[in-house]
Amino acid sequence: RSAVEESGQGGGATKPVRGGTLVTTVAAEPVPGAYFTGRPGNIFWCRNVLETLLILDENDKRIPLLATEWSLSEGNQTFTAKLREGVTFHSGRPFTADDVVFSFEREMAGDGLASFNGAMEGWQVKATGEHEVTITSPRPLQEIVWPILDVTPIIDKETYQGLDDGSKVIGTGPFVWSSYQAGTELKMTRNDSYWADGLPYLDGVEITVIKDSTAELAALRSGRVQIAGGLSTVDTQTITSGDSFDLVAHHGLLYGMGFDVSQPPFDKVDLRHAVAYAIDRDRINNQVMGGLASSPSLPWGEDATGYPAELANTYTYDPDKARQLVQKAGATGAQFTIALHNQPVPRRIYEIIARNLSDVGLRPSPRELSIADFEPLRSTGKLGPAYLIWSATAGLPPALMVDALTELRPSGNSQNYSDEKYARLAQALIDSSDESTTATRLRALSQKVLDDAFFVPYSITPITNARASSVRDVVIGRYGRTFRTAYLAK
Amino acid sequence: MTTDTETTSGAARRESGGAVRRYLAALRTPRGAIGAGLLGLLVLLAVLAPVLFPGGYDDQGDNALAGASGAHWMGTDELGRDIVARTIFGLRTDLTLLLTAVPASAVIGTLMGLAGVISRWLGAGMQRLLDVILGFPGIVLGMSVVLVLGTGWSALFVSILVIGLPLFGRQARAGLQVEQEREYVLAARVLGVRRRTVLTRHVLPNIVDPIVVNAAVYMVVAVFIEAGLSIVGLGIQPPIPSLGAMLNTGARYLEVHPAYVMGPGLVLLLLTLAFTLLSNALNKAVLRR
Amino acid sequence: MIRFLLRRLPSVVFVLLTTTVIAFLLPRLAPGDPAAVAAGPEATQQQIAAIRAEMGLNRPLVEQYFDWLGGLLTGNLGESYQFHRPVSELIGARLGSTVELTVAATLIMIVAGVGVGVFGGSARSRLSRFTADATSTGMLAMPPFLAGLLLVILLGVTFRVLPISGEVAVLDDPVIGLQYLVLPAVALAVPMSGGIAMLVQSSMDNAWRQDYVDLAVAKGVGRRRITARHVVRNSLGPAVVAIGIRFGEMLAGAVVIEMIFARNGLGQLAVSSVQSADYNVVQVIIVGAVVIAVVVQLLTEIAMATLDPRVRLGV
Amino acid sequence: MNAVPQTIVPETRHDEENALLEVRGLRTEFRAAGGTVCAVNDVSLAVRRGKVLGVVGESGSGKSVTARSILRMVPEPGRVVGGEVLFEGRDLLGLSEPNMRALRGSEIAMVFQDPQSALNPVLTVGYQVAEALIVHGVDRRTARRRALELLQQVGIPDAERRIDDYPYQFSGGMRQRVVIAIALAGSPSLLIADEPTTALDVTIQAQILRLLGRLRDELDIAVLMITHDMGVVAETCDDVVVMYGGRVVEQGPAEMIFSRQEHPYTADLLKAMPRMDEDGMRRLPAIPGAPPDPAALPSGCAFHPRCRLAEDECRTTVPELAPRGGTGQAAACWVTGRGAAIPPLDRAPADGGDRPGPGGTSLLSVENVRVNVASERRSLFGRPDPVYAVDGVSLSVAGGETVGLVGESGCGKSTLARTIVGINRPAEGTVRVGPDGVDAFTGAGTRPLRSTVQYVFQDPYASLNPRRTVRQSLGEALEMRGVPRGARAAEASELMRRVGLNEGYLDRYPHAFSGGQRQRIGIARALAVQPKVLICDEPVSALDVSIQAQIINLLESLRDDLGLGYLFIAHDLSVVRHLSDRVAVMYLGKIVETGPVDAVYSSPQHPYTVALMSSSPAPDTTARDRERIVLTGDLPSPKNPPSGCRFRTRCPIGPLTHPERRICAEEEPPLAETPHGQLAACHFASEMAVLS
Ligand SMILES: Nc1ncnc2c1ncn2[C@@H]1O[C@H](COP(=O)(O)OP(=O)(O)OP(=O)(O)O)[C@@H](O)[C@H]1O
Ligand SMILES: Nc1ncnc2c1ncn2[C@@H]1O[C@H](COP(=O)(O)OP(=O)(O)OP(=O)(O)O)[C@@H](O)[C@H]1O
Ligand SMILES: [Mg+2]
Ligand SMILES: [Mg+2]
Repeated sequence: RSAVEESGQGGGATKPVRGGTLVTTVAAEPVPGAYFTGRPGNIFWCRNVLETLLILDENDKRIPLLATEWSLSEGNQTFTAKLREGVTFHSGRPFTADDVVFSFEREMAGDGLASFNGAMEGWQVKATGEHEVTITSPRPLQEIVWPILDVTPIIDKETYQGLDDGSKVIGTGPFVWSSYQAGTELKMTRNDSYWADGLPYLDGVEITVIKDSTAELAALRSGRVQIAGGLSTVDTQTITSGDSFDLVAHHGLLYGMGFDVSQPPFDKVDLRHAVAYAIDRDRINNQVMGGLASSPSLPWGEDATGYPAELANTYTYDPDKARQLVQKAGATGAQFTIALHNQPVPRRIYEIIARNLSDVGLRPSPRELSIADFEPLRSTGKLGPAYLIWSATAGLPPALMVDALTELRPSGNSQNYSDEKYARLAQALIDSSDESTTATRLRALSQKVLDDAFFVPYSITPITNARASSVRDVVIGRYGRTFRTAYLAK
Repeated sequence: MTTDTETTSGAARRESGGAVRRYLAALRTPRGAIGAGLLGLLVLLAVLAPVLFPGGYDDQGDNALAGASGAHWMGTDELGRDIVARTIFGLRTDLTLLLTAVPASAVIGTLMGLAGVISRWLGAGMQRLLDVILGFPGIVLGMSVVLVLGTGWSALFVSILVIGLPLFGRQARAGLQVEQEREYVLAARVLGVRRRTVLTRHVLPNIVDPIVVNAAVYMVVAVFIEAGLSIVGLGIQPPIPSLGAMLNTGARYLEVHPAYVMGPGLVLLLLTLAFTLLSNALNKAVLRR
Repeated sequence: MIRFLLRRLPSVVFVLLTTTVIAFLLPRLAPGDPAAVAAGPEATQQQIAAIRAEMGLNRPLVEQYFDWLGGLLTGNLGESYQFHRPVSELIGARLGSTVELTVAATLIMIVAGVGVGVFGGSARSRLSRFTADATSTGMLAMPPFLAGLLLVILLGVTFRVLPISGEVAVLDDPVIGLQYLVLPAVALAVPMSGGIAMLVQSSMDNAWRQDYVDLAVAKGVGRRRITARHVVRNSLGPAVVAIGIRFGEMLAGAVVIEMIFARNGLGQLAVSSVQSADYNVVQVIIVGAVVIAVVVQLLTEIAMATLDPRVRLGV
Repeated sequence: MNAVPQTIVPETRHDEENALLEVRGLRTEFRAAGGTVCAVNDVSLAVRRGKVLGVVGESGSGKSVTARSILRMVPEPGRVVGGEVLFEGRDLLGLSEPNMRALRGSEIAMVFQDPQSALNPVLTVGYQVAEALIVHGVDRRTARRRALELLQQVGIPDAERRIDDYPYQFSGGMRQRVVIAIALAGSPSLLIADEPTTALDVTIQAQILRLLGRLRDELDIAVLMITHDMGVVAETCDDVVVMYGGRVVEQGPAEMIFSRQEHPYTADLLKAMPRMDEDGMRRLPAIPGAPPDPAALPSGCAFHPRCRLAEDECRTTVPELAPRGGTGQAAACWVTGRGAAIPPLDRAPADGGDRPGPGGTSLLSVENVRVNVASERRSLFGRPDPVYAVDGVSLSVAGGETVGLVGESGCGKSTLARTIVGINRPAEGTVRVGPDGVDAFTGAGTRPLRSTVQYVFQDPYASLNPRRTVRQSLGEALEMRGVPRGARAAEASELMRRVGLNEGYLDRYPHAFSGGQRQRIGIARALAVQPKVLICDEPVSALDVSIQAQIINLLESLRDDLGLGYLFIAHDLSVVRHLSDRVAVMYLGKIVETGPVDAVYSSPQHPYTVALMSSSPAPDTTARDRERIVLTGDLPSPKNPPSGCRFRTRCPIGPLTHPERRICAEEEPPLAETPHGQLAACHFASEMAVLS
């Protein structure tokens, strides 16, 4: 026998077919403990085991799952949802409104690495019937409730502690967590008592961790796996240029640069502006992001309510202007470190930015940190003069982002930036309860962000995956695919 | 009284006096000549890199991952930089690293090996310490260093330095033990020459040869260490190129752009080959007289 | 033999103890705060403080060390910060892969290294000696990762005959598993075999000059038999030592090879643990690597003793 | 060089039909980058059935290469380029390699010089003996049985048990026996023995020579015995071939050669050897110069630069090996070929007549010194037991006096010497130096020790730093004496002259000198600090006989000129006799007999001394049949010396032959005065007078 041939694959058909195991690969390992937030390694399992009330697909369409219908009332400060009946957890226990209340309470308490708990402050979540829950909030909910529901899977109160290390992962999803080797491998099998009749089609889903992009590519090509997450953009483009693989782009990552504004040299706003002009966003897009990214000056997604499109291109590549601003700030020849993750993409971005900055008379040097070292420093504002981040918050409602993205928080941010007017503008945006107010307030806030330039975004890039064309009907959510309706075409 | 007519036996003629002459003899063997020639060429390239490539190693362009062309003999990398230029600058980085860290390792290792001269306990302690270092597989030690120092030049330097210590330390100690028992050393002691003088005058010069040979051998290992750590992403920091770091990135474009790996890979191979040949030749010429 | 082992015991114990001390101190020497690392990126100061207390980082260093050492000895290796899983489980899951790789590579190394070496050491024609020389020099100069990349390009991309990424446990499915193993094992074995070959060849050259070879010739022994009985037998000692020493390098090489061939072995675990400052895992891997290296060294010496009676009887 | 005349084996060969092996016109060359070395040049010789042919010559004269050429075992890059090797009428040089291989070991066997390295360390001795049979088609079981017989035959005690031992478990003498057993395995008719005893002690040498003699008698094997020792030749050989510079210069029956030499080289060589039965009142007649480098042989007769009879013809034309006097003797010399006799060499008396007698005061005295040589490393089980290589030795040396120290290898001579100069530390006892008897191992004693006592090493190749010129080496010594930098050049030249070297050589490195010259430099370095006593540790044992005589003469004249005292260590009894005033015989760390040289040599009182003397071969065929005491066994290890008298395990008059003499095992004999004036440590000392 030959291992090369054995893993070969067949051609296409269109009708859903039952059976088969979908094999996926990710570059980052699954982190079961991060159930209330996104992790690159969780995309292929999280939404298949742990279901949410509803899921937002790549076009932000709300697809009902455990909730069947919902409504907003009382100046958008109350949210009511009817829950699906006849749903059971993998343990066999029936699903009720109490489970929803429990899940939200854990999230607000900060479990599961919850990242939106700041925005949920003051929320009251109550079971208003066996299969109905009501959320009341001191602030309007119309902007932020959807992504929060999307990030909040319903967990089993009896076993949720097993989530931390993946020893017991119980949800209501179409697949059952069956075998797990931390950091290398995860297998899921079909949930035979799934609430939707006939679903899922697949017998199982396997996830292998392959850290090296080239190796992932080889695995795809050899047919050993059908979907790969975490391929470099170039590799994705290479493989999807043939006809048996599709490029799937969805949601996005926000890339930007933060500055410690409390210290020289970046205590001078001119210098921050200079940097904003110095960065060659197009080069980053072409050479790192495979040309798929947009290069905004603002952190928000373009489809945010009331997006101030006219401000989006405030900063464009203008080295001359940047040089003048550097001189104006008296910072020519200034030396500083730029902290970054020790990962391939941030490294490459750093190389471009460092080159751009030295072209305008600055002298940056890299400070590479592991994610584990980087993040604690980021949350305490100790990353040094400048740093590069990437964040999965791209495309979230601005009202949510000003809390969820550390760099944009009015207080306790990573740049040691504190400005009364900014805090006021941010709070106003959060408190806005209708679209037109949101639009004016977002413009004002955007102007302030651009003026103070304490955080300079330079790229919003869709997340790209390569997928064998035989894999059909995958629902793509921000925090994970669900393979409930997916099947392998023969 | 009679005077010997002057004759020398064959065996006597083979051992010889001038150290430099013996090293040069190594270069006259085919291996030595090829190795030295190759190394000379590589060093020359590295030294002349700024002249040959005035654009430097970070001359970014729009034309990323382009194939070979007149302007870029091996094409460009993912940021549109000339691969040949980066390879040569990478070679420069590697050579700088090797030519500082390996000698440092040799000197410190030798001193550790000779510590027994000061006190027996110190010498034994040093040997145990070297045993411990020897127990660490190379890259594992390198990773430990990275844990403490973070990635970058200094971690590579320290890794290469530390990993080499046992090689030189043990060699020096073995040499010391042999040399101390040599009759000419005993003769000097009988004459009443001070210990320190005996050491520097009679013992050390005779230990140097195997140390030099080992240093040449270790150069190859050091290249492996640099490249190994770089490949797993714990090497030198961007944008400075090193051969290993280029292999690390180049391996991501193995399919679209094989020349990206081939260029630095070839230079790396030439580098290790040069040192391998050279150490072989030195070994034959200097140690096996 | 027992006396021989007893004699080696003190230095082995010393090396291992010192290694544990170094491994223990690593996270404390590193710039980051182990508690902050353990707590994860989003932790608050209070959470970190709580974790510090929980991890016992407030207690005296010596006490912490002995606790940790006690844990190591009783098999309680701690928990990974990264995966929130017992380290022993993480290592257990990956051990098989690395063992497969290193065992296969060692076999290849012994066969290729000793083979080329014996070929070169017994060859008489200039051409065969040159071939042996060139082969071993070339192999010696070829770094494992480069060999790996070249093999990937050649056999995995250009001529697709062998799989280049991933693995199937040999015990589960020998036929397929071996195919996955071939390329990484070869890549890993190449430079090591070069070294072994050179050593064998030069010690054979040396053995050929010994008086006992002359005596054997004078006895009327044929060249083949001299090679087999006298020369090779006397040259394997250094080779065995070299194989033992290179086993440590083998572990190191496995780190890189696993990366290139996407094998989920201990090397991968080591790299990702270093990258994410997962100290508990790194510490155990360091101690484990040193233990293995030391044990192999001892085994080597035992093998030496069986090959050479002088060592065996402690002369 | 002139055309070499095609020398043929001399016509008048007796028993021509009897020749087992006949070598004719053999030439062997080594081709190297630096040119061609003709190591064996037109050599002809014949070995008669059942007889022993001795091939003698100094180092580099081509003896080994001749032997190897016969068996076609010349090492690379050597080639036999001419001549014939006729073995039982077949020309071996024309045989195919398989035929040659079949012949090696079965018809012609070889014994090598160094028993340490001639045996494969990783194979058992039994296997190595049996292999010699297996390769000639004997099955394993029979081979092993035969191997056991052979080991017994060559005198390995307890052979059944030791057959599966490894070579390192055997002493040197035992190993040489094993090598001989291997050689005998195929029942060869010719045995080539290349210096079979050179690496061994005289006592062991005597054992081996006796064994070879017995085997020849019992098995009727012919032997080609290579040696550089005229004494061995005289004692064992029937015929002799003398080689010089790759050529045969003289050959003939042993008795003829020893009674009348036809070549000046042979004659002078014999005279240059000190003899045990002659005192040292006169200088040795040394042959000037050194043996030639085969890469640059002098033209004509290779010996002419050193020959006192040399004429013009000798310098240009190579003399033919021509028969002399119809007795089977032949020589290659123009001068004697014309019938001229070799003028007797008058032994020059010591400069200025009788030398001044030893000065009375002792300059060096060793009192009851014990030296522990056990390694000092602690193991897990504490310190190792002490090993006393020197165990309670006392002796003293006065100015102008030479004290000879003899004993077998490993008896502790070097250890004692090294202790005296402070390289080793004594565990007990004191060493006093200078006229005032300062204790050398106190802080105050270091200086007097250094300036009083100096050391001359055994190995002239190892005792000079190869990286330092002669001037540097001497300068270091002069610096130690405190000679100011400016005066050192003159002093160094003076030292060079003193030891008979050209002062122009000062800036050369040691590799440019021959062994004898290096030894002179070593002596010069020792003299540089103007010591009162020189400790010479076998200073001549690594040198050729002709050079040895030069160095001995040099030492003698230095002693007489400078009033030096010597502690002269040697294992060659005749050299000691020649030089010494007093002699001490050492056995296993103890002195067993000591006294004035005449007394000890004329009437040795300790059985060990007697055995040593009778084991030493004398270069005289008339002494061949003298009564000889050959010791059995080997020197015991100093790790656990025998109780009582240490010599009892080998003593010819001890418990071995007289089981009733239990005192030997129970009580250590003290050094007691004997009627002849020396001290001896033997319970039955008086008995030896009868034996000797
Ligand atoms: N392997 C070799 N390569 C080159 N020359 C050699 C080699 N072996 C011997 N010779 C030359 O042949 C000469 C004679 O050597 P040979 O070993 O026969 O001397 P010998 O008489 O046995 O001396 P010794 O008493 O030292 O053993 C040497 O001086 C040397 O120049
Ligand atoms: N450093 C040492 N360690 C262990 N044993 C030693 C050491 N030095 C000497 N000996 C032992 O002491 C004994 C005496 O050795 P020494 O060299 O003094 O003998 P020697 O009489 O000079 O012999 P030779 O004639 O061979 O030079 C030997 O048995 C030797 O093995
Ligand atoms: Mg010889
Ligand atoms: Mg000695």
